Parts: sequence; structure tokens; C-alpha cells
Amino acid sequence: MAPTTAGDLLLEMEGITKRFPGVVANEAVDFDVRRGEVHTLLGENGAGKSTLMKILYGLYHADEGEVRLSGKPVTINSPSDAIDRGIGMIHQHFMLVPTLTVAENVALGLPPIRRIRQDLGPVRERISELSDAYGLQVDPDAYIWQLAVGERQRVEIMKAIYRDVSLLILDEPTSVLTPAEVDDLFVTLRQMTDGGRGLVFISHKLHEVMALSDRITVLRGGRVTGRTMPSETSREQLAHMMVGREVQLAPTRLESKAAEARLKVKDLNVLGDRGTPAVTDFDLEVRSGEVVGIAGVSGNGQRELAEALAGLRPVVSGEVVMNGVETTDRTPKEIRRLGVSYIPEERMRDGAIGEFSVAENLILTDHDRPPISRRGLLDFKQIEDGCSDLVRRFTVKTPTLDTPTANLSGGNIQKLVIARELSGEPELLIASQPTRGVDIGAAEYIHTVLMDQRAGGTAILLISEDLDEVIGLSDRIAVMFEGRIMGTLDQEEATVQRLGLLMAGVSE
Amino acid sequence: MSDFFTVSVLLATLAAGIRLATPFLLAALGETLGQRSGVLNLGVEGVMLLGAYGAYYATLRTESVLLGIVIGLAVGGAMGIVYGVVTLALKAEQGISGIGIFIFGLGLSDLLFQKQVGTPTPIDGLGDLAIPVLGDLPWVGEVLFHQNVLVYVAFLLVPAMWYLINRTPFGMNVRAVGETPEAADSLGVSVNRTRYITIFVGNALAGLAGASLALELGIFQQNLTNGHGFIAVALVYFGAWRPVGVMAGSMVFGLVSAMVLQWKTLGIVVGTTASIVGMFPAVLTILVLVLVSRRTGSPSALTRPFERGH
Amino acid sequence: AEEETGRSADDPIRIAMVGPSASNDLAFTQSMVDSLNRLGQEYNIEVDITDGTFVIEDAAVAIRGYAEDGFDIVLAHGSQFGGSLSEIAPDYPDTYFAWGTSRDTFGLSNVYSYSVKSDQGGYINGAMAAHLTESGTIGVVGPIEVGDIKAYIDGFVAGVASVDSSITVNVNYIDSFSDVALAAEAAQAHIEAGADVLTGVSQMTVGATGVAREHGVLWFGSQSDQTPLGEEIVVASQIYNWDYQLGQIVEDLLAGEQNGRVITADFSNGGLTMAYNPNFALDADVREAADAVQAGITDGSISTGIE
Amino acid sequence: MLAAALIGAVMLLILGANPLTGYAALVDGAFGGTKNLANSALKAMPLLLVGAGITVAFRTGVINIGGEGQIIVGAIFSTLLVLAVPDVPRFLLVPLAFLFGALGGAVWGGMAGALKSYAGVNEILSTIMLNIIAVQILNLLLRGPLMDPGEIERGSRIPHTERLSGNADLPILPGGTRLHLGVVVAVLMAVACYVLLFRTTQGLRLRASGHNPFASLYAGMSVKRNVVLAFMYSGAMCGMAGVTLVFGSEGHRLATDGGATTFTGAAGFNGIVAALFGGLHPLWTIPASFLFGALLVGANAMQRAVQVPAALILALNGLVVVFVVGSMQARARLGRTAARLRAEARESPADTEAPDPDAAAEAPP
Ligand SMILES: Nc1ncnc2c1ncn2[C@@H]1O[C@H](COP(=O)(O)OP(=O)(O)OP(=O)(O)O)[C@@H](O)[C@H]1O
Ligand SMILES: Nc1ncnc2c1ncn2[C@@H]1O[C@H](COP(=O)(O)OP(=O)(O)OP(=O)(O)O)[C@@H](O)[C@H]1O
Ligand SMILES: [Mg+2]
Ligand SMILES: [Mg+2]
Repeated sequence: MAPTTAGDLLLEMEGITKRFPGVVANEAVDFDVRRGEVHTLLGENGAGKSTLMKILYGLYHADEGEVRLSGKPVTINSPSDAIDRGIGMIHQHFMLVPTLTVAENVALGLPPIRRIRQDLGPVRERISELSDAYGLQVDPDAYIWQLAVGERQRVEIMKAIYRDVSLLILDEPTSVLTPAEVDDLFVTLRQMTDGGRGLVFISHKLHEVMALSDRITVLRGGRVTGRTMPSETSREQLAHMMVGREVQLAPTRLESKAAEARLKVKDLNVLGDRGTPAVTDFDLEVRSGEVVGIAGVSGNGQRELAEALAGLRPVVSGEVVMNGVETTDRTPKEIRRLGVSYIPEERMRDGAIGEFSVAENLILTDHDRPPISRRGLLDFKQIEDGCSDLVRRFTVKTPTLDTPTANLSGGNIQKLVIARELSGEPELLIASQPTRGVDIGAAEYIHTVLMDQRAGGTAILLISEDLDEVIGLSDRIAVMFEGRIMGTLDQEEATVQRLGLLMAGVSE
Repeated sequence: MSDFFTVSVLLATLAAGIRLATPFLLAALGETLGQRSGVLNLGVEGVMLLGAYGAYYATLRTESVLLGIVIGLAVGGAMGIVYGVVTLALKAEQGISGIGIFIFGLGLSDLLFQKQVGTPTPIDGLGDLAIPVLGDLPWVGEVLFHQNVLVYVAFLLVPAMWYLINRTPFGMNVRAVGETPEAADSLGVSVNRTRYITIFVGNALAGLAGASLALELGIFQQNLTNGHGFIAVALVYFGAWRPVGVMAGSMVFGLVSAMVLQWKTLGIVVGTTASIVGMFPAVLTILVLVLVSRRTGSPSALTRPFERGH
Repeated sequence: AEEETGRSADDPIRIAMVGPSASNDLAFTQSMVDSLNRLGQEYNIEVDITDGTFVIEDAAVAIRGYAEDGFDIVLAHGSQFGGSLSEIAPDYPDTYFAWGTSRDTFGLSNVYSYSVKSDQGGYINGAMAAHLTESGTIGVVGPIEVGDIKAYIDGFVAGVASVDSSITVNVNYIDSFSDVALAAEAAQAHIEAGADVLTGVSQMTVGATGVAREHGVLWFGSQSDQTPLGEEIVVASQIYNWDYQLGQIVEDLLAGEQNGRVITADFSNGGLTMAYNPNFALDADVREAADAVQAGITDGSISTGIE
Repeated sequence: MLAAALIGAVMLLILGANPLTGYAALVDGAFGGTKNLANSALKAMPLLLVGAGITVAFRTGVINIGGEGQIIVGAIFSTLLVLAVPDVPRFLLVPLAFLFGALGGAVWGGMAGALKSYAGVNEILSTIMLNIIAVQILNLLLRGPLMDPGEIERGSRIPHTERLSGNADLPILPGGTRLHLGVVVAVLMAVACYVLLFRTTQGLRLRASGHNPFASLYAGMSVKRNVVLAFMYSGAMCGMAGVTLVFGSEGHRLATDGGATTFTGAAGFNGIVAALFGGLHPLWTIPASFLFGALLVGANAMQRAVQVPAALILALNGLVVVFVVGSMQARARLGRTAARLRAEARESPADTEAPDPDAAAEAPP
């Protein structure tokens, strides 16, 4: 237990309890933040981290408990209350208006400078001042939709700094950033704490937690299960505290000899949403029984590459051969029929249908093939059996097969998607960010499954921004930068440093 | 044809086109504001009918056109509050509750008319109002500046609405709320408050649109609007949620209808060919949209109710 | 009569009417309602009205409903109802059906059809219009080109020509009985094309008369007295009073005979009359001319040339 | 529903009529005796066909307010067929008429679908415009080529077709009422819509793209194609409604007076309302449209009984819709919560994870 001296206490949350129908998201949670410190919240999916912070930010109301700011009890009923009290929050999912400019997003909700005519001049100036002061490079007049993920993250932080918050909450801010960006972010955050601000940091990435935190509080099932600091603990201990059992952080890769090529990509060119080149003269080969990792800063063409391979994005030129079949002009359906599976990057957007039951989502890709479909009719007996089997095999935690999928937690939805995609014993698997936003327990499981597939002779293309993951799983790693391959490393020679350089566009 | 292409007839047709475009324009501008904040209102037709009846009845009783206009606005605004409660507080499915509002307006306006007035009684509606100087300009003056006051209002509202949406702090909130309500909310912008305002104004304009019809005609009748409201909604999509685009759409409908009428009057089209010509505006609208593909611009949160923490 | 219609002499005669527009539309439907009211002063009748049934199938259901309920006479007041009536009437041989305007009884003895020689009033109105126009252009706002409406308009055009064939008459069928907005624009278009006298038929004309008033353009009405639509501009209206036809049908009923036939109203049998707007200062010799034409038409010395 | 009834009562009072007598007349006019019940059912028939079709469109995530036009085109197609081959025996001609009607509706609906999928034209706009166009086509045909020759020679020129071949009359059902085959077809088709949506691969695809087009694309479906299909199904249903309105009508002909709803009786819109009463579920749409049809029929009875314009009922229907939608949403929310509770009850909280709100927030715009 770290000693606290009441004087510099910025925030105290005491005995916070929050119940949702059927779930106790937070149970008698005590939590505090001092000026100038980074206090990390750690926990599995569904542990209650976001809920606790949403209470603090006025998005939810606590059923019990008290919140004090600088010693004074306060009630926070809405985000605006929180903002007025100097609290800022960077949400797990960006809270930006794509069709507005950076300046407009920053100015949103602030008392207008002039009643009638919108005047953003002062806002722009202040933004550029702050960009210089904190090394946050953002163009005030750029539209959000034009920005890459990393830049959007900076806009989020700019919004907080601009409002000169004294307490900033960051809910999984790094899950979409690359090492370089994470380092920059941490520098900025440190600058903020030096200025006497207090930060709450939420992340599933233990090395980040170790690197940034002053104090760490671990939640499990809504309860506080441990308080510590980096100097007193290790990643393994933290993992144990979170999950409540031993977790193996680095996946074991058994030997497996790569056989014939399952995916061949030659001179592939693909355009991005704005018609600009996203993937350029791209060459790649993935053989059965091997994992090829694609590392890179988000927004360097990975998404477009995956979509092109999936048949969701037109190919400008070049060729893609899967199992010996040219697929550049094939529909997603035809491509799937070739034994290709995907784990899409955005699980709730592309992977599953929230309103559909677990069962319906499990048959989404095979619904029109026997045994599930007979002459266009669905065979519910088959579906029932097949799905309960999958749910068991992939330990998807769901009350029933008819439960709406949106009612599952992030980790389990991801498991559901993986269960579906692997059910057909794919010969080629394209996995984008398979463990993003998923807790280490689930991540561990997913990694094992991927390794099993590899051992079973599946060819796997792993697109991930989590370098530990890429290095841990891949036989070969290609680094993408501005749509091109900057370089390819074998697993042995790959290190975070070398990859980091390539990702920054520095070829060797 | 020849007698159509005489200056006087052409000018007359233009003037008529502008007059016919006015109800569309007023209603569509209102709908635009609502949709920019993420609320679809298919009930415009019903609101127009109630506004039309309100304006007609007020003028009939008090012989004050001005009061008629005010009542038209007020009735529309009142319906706006109703629609706001239904879609924002009760979070009703917007597409459908709009249809409900339509049917309600259709029924109630007819009911009230039959009970309170009965036999069609003409009123002195809106006379033309010649703008001094400008009205005397050759040609232009006749076409543009000998119109009734609501015509001027409608067309002045186009730049006004553009300014409101794109150049004012409130407009920025509207755009944000229509695009990413969660983000606006997380910065303390009240999503529903913003939407209540846009719905109120939007429906008030629909009411005014109805009033403009009734007062221009100086009469009311069951289902007076006869589809104007639905076309107005369509024109919002035609205009890609931009006031100027909406104006273009309204003009297409106004001018083509005016042209068709002139042709019929002058016997240029007769009998069944008239029906063919009658399709022009609709066909044209679709064609234009096919040619100038307008996938973009739709407010992302359109028809999506906002609930905090979800 | 008893066994045929199941009613004893002193029971009131039960008459039902189905009308396409409102009973107070100052046009087609109202003209029949007014006639029924007048009929009530002569005979002991009981009337039931369903109006505003512009949906043809709704009207058909009402017509059959009335027949089911044992009404003695069922009036399908609208030429668009004939199609349904021809199917319903055979099922109720004891019920007297009448419909109009039309000249077709489907060869059934229990179906009467009434029509009006509306071209006659049209002719008279036309003649007056010809005298009154100064611009030499006259406009007509019509709904759709059917039955008595077409007859009226053709008669009107003929009437104008009978006075001065150099006058232009622009006829505009707007394809709707009910769209007042369209009617108004049509009137506007006429005026912009130089018309200083207008006429029109059916309930949508209330839109046209509004415009006429605004521009102080003269108006001639038909079907029903349209003076209320514009004290200052309405010159005269041809009035349909169906008393004549109704009278004949009721007499047949009381006599217990069914001899379904076409009953045509015109100026000679009083089924058509003219109503002049008392508040309109109509030039004396124009009025004389009009009366002369009416007299000629009545005694047959003048023919409208419309069949 | 109740709220609307109360408001209605108040309105009746204001209009100086006795609500009790009013409602009594309404109920009697709608349900009193087989004759009235039959009339209600007949009024409900087109609403059911349209409504059940609408549910398919709504479940695929598209709003089809083009029912009016699709009804008309369906009617035209079937009429043309019957005019072309009037002598085909009845047991063939009736099914053929329905087939052509469905075809016509599907074509007209499909156009809106194709315009949306392949030209990016919003369906609200296109359907409204297609409605206008359909009305004009109807006027054109009935005033021109399809006009009853008899009308032309008599010079009365009423815009309707000749009395269509008796072989196409929808057979009257036994039982001495006016009920005819159309009612049966309507119910069967509603069931068919249910099967389509919830029992077939097609239906799964349709609902999938309705809820989440992105995931549907990833799963290998073609959302564009599904949108077109949904509009075609929906249109086909409306087209059949058009068939019943022609061959089940008293006149057994296609007729208009130029007005937009003279032929359809606004079934294209009222069908949407019926679908809504039925919670956008094809089967519930059956009782829902019957109820709605009954209301419309009863309205006239009430009008005659207490001399209050039938428009009142229209106004009330509007209210009901508005209220029902509101409460439906409320109920839906309760339902979700209840489901979660039940789920939790079954599983011990320890190994259950209730929904992740963030996941929920990830749903596509
Ligand atoms: N709005 C809500 N309605 C119902 N249950 C909720 C809601 N929000 C959160 N929960 C439940 O509360 C628990 C805590 O959720 P929370 O989002 O705080 O977890 P978390 O620690 O942020 O997980 P993650 O690491 O995936 O973000 C979970 O079981 C979640 O399902
Ligand atoms: N919207 C769609 N997207 C992708 N594929 C489709 C779509 N609709 C149909 N298909 C495929 O086209 C083929 C025939 O389509 P159809 O709709 O007739 O299939 P079905 O009758 O539903 O039976 P099944 O779909 O089970 O083959 C099937 O392989 C079906 O999977
Ligand atoms: Mg969270
Ligand atoms: Mg989460």
C-alpha cells in the first residue's frame, strides 16, 4: 500500500458501488489521485474500469459512494459538471466529430467567443501555442476524417489540455498507437503531470503500465484486488492480480515447417477512401503452417490491404492468388469459399451483428451452405448443435445461444468471431488486431488458438500494431510504411527497436 | 410552342415557378435543419396541413393575414414540440412516428374544417407586394419582385439557414449532434436540447409553408397540401442537406409545374400527353440524383436516438 | 308497391345518397343534397347521406350497405360509381338505384340514370362571357374531361363562339377534381395569358375563384350557385337541381313500377336553371341577351350543337 | 391505444357528440354481425399485404414509403394481363393475375432498390417520386388506351377500364359474406413473409444487412443485392394488394378520378401503420391490420350515428401510431433489461459477463 498524504489529494472516490441489471460493475471501490501523479487502473474486460471513470465523468450515476475533489464532496451529474470541475476524459473510443475541423472539435461545448458569428481565430492561435508547448503536432484546420488514428489521439488530448483540466482520465488511449506514438504520448503526459495535473491511466498493456505509472490499482469483477507500484511488482504479478491465476504472457511457438504457398500477392496497388494510394507495389507470400506478421503504424495501408484481400475493396492493379486462384475480381463470398477466413479489425462493426443472437452470428458466414441451409431453408436443429459445440470449444461466455451478441463483453465477442472464422478449418486466415482491447486472459487464449491453427497447417496473415504480439507469433515480419513494405525480418532477428525504426520509415 | 416562347408568357411562367416553389422551399429548409441535427420528420405533410388550416381559420375569423401567418408558425411549432417529445423523450422510431404525424394532421385539419367552417369560404389571402425600385426593373422586376411576402421570406431564409448551420456556434452544435452525438455530449453539448430547438424551428417552418399555401389560395380544403410535404422531405435529400441545394430542388419542382400548367393553358399539351408532362418534375428529380450521385453528406446520426452511456 | 319494396304507404320513403365530395362543396355533391332537402318538402322522405367517398371502392361498399339496409332508393351520385353499381344493382332487384350523371342503365329496370344537358347553361354562360370580355381572351378551368363537365365546357366554348368567334377560349383540364392549388395556378396561368373572364367546374374551382377575386376577373359557375365564392366577381351560375329527376323516380316508386330509364334534365323541364348574383351589376342588355338565349334554348329554337 | 381512445372521447365531447354512442356505433359498425366483420376484413386485406411487405423492407433497414406506387403498378400489370387473355380459365387466370401484380410491384419496388444500391439515390426520395409517376401513368392509361370503349362511344369518358373478364374475379368464399379469395391470399402471404424473414437463408441475409451492413459484407453477403431484393419482395406484396383492389372490387375494373388515392385508398400508407401496430412482425401484422381496417370501417358508421366527420378517426389513428411507437420503444427497452436479468439468473454471475457498453458503442453509425 502506497502512503498518501491528504494534502495533495486531487480526487478521492470512496465506497463507489454501481449495479447494472445483473452485474455489479463496481463494488465499494476506493480510488484516489494526487496532483502530479499517474494512477493506473488495471483489470480484465468487464472488470469495471470504464464504469468507474464514467461515474467520475458524470456519464453514469453511482448507486453508492462519495466523490471528493480537493477534499470537497461533489456531485457530478453530467459531462458538463465534470468539465466545469476541471475533469477531462479521453474515451476508449474517440469522441470526435469527423465532419468538423480540429479547431471546431476543440471549441465544441465551450462558451462561444461571439454569440452570433462563429469566431475560431483565438481557438486556432491557442491550439498552435499548445501544440508547441506540448509537442502535439495538429493542424487546426484539418478535418478529423482526414487524420490518421495517431493524430486523432492528439486532438483528443488537445481538447483536454485546451480546457486546462486538472484531472485527466485516459481510457485505453494506447490501444491504437504504435511504440513511437506511445513514447510521444508518454512524454506529453509527463509534461502534464509535471504541471501538477493528475492522470488516471487505463491500459491492458502491462509494459506500458510499468513504464508510466506512479501507482497501480487492480480491479477484478468490480472489486479492488490490489494496490501497488511499479517498483514493487512485475508484469507477471500484475497479470496474476488481474486474472486471479497464472498467465503465460509470451505464447509458445512450436516448430512447424512452412509448406506450399497459400497466399501470393504481387505488385498490389489499392486506393484509400479518399482515392489516394493506400497500398503500393505490394509483394507478399504466406505459406501453409506459417504466420506472417504485418507491423506498422496504423493508417499505413494495413486496413486497405486486408479489405482488398477480403474482396471488399477494388484492386487497382497487381495480382492476388489464394490457393492457386486469382482472386482480385472475386466477391467476398467467392473468396471465403476458397477456404479463406478473416478476423476483422473492428469486431462490433465488421465482425458481428449486435442485434443478432450468438447463434445467428456464429452461422453468419455459412448460413447458405449445407448442413445449415437446406434448399434455402435454415435447419435449426443443425444450428443449435453446431453452435453449442463452438461456444464450448472456444469458451465463449454467454448465458444462452439466443442472447443478443451486444450483451457480451468485448473479449467474448472477439472469441465469438474467432470461433466462427476458425470453425470452417480455414486454409488461409487473415487476422487484423485479433487481441486489440482484449484483456490478457482472453489474449493469451487467442494466441494459443492461432498457434494451434499454425501447427494444423493454416497459413496466417497477422496484422497487428502490438509489437510484442507480432514478434511473439510471427515466423516472418513485414513492416508497412505508407503502403509499401519497408523491410521484412525473420522472427529471430526481429526486435522492437529494429521494427520501430522501419515503422518510422527509416530503412536499414 | 411558339406562343409559349413569347417574353410575357416566359416571364409569367418564371414568376409562377417561383411562387409554386415557395411552400416546398419553406418546408424543406425546416426539414434540412432538423435532419442536420439527426432527426428525420416524415410528418411534414401533416404539419403543413395543420399550419394551413390554422392560418386559414385565423384569417377567416380576424381578417388579419398577419395573424394567419403567426398562427401558421405557432401551430407548426406546437407540432414540433409534440414530435420532439415523441422522438427525443420517448425515443420513438422516427420514420414511423412521422407517418403518424402525417395521418394525424390530415385527419385533424379536415375534422376542424368540417366542424368549424364547413362550406368553403374564401378569405382575402396574401396579395402581391411589389418591392419599390426593384419591382420597376424590366423583366426581372416582374418575375422576382411582384410576389407575396412569404415568397421573399422563403428565399431570404436560404442564406439565413446556411449561415445558421455553417457560421454560428449553434450551427456547429447542430452539425456535431447530427454527426456524433456521443462526442457532443461528452463535451457538455446537450444533444436533446439542440434537437428540440431544430425540430421546433423546422416544424414551425413546415407550418409556415402550409400557411403560405392557404393564404396564397385564400381557401382551405381537405388535404389541401396534396403531397407537398412529402416532396419537401424528398427535396432535402435532393439538396444533399444544403440550403442552396434544397432551393435548387424546389425551383425544379416549381418551374416545371409552372411550365406544364402554361402549356396546358395555351393548349400546347392536351389530354393524355398532359399526364406524361405531369411526370416531368418527379422523373427529373430522380435523374438529377442519378447523374450527380450524392452518396455523401448524410448526417451519420440521422434517425438515431441518443441515449447517454450507450 | 308493398310486396315489392316491403314498405306500407304511410312509411317515409327511405332515400340514401353516396357523394364523392363534401355535402357543402358548393358544387356537384351539394347540388344533390339541396335537391333532396327540397324533395323533403313535397314527399314524406327520410334521407341518409355518406359524403366525401372519393375512394370509389368505399363508395361501392356504402352503396351495397344501403341496399342491404333496405333503403328504397339509393343514389350513387358520381359517374365514377357506375362501374360498381352495374355489379351491385342486379343483387337487389327491389331497390331503386339512380346514378349520374350518365346515360346508361345497364339495361336494368331498377336502375335510373340521370344526366343534365349542362351544355345549355354552358352556352348561356359562354354568350354572356363573350359580351363581357374586353381582352378577347377567356379561360376555362376543368377537372377531367368527363360527362356533364365536358358537356358544360364544350357548350361554354360554343356559346362564346356564337357571339364572337374571334375570341380565344383557353381550356385547361387540370386532371383533378380536388387539387385547389393546381386550380389556382391554372387560373393564374389563364390570367397571365390575358384572360379577363373565367369559368370552371367541380369542387376544386374554389382555388380558381380565389385567384379571380384577387385579380378582379369575372367568374361564371356551374352545378351549384357559386355566388358565395366571390360576391364581387361571380356573374351567374348554372344550377343543377335534380328535383325533376328525383320526382320522377319517387313517383315510379309510389306507383310500384320499375321502369329504369335515362332522365335528362334541361332548361325546358326545369332541371336546369340560372342563378344570377344579385350583388353583381350586370349590364342590362347583356342580361337581356342571356335571357333571350335561355328562352331560345328552352323552346328549342337555339341548339348548342353539343350531343 | 387507450390514451388515443380517451383523447378521442374528449374530442367527441368537444364536437358535441356522446362518446359512448359514438364508440358503440364504431364498434358495432366494425364488428357487429358477420356483414360488418366481413367489411372490416375486406378493408384490412390490402393493408395486410402492404404491411407484411413493409416489414420485410424495414427489417432490411430500408424505409419503403412507395407502397402507393407499387400498388398501382401491380394493378396495371395484372389488368393488362387480363385484358390480353380474358378467356384463360378462372383457375389459371386468377393465379396469373396475382403473379403479374406481384411482378409489377416488384419491378416498381426494385427500381427504388436499384436506385439506392447502384446510384446512391435515397429511397425516401425515390419512392415518393415513383409514387407520383405511378399515379400519372395510371391517369394516362385510363384516360387513353385502357379507357372503357363503351365510355368513349357514349362520350361520358369516365376514366376506368371496361368490366374485366369474369374469369379473373376473385372467387367469393362460402358463408354468404362478401369475403373473397384475396383475404386468404393476404393471410398466406403474411405467413410467407414470416417464413422468408426468419426461416430462410435469404431472410437471414436480409436482416443481417438491415442491422449491420458492414458485418454482412465481411460475411460475404452483397448488401446492395439484399436491398434490391427487399424492395422487390416488399413491392411484390404491394402489387398483390393492387390485384385485390381491382379483381376483388365491386366494379371489377381499374378506376380513378385523377386523385392520388382514389384507387388505392391510401393503402400504401395505412399498410405501414398496420405493420407498425404489428411491431414490424409479419404475423402480428395480421391482427393489427384487421384492427386497423375495422377502425376505418367503423369510422363511417360512427360518422352516420353521431354526425361526426370520419376524419376524427383518421386523426385518432395518427395519434395511436405516434403513441404506439413511443410505448413500443419503451417496452423494447424494458424487454432488453428483462432478458438480461433472466440470463443472469440462469448463469451464476461469476462466469457470466454482461454486455460491454463500449462494445455497444462500437456499433456502426
Ligand atoms: N450501460 C451498461 N449496461 C449494462 N451493463 C454494463 C453497462 N456498462 C458496463 N456494464 C457492465 O459492467 C461491467 C464493467 O464494464 P466496464 O466497461 O467498466 O469494464 P472495463 O473494465 O472497462 O472492460 P474493458 O477492459 O473491456 O473496457 C461489465 O460487466 C459490463 O458488461
Ligand atoms: N445477398 C447475397 N449476398 C451474397 N450471396 C447471395 C446473396 N443472395 C443470394 N446469394 C447466393 O446466391 C445463390 C443463390 O441465391 P438464393 O437467394 O437463390 O439462395 P437461396 O435460395 O436463399 O438458397 P441459399 O442462399 O441457401 O443458396 C446462393 O448461393 C446464395 O448464397
Ligand atoms: Mg473500458
Ligand atoms: Mg470495453
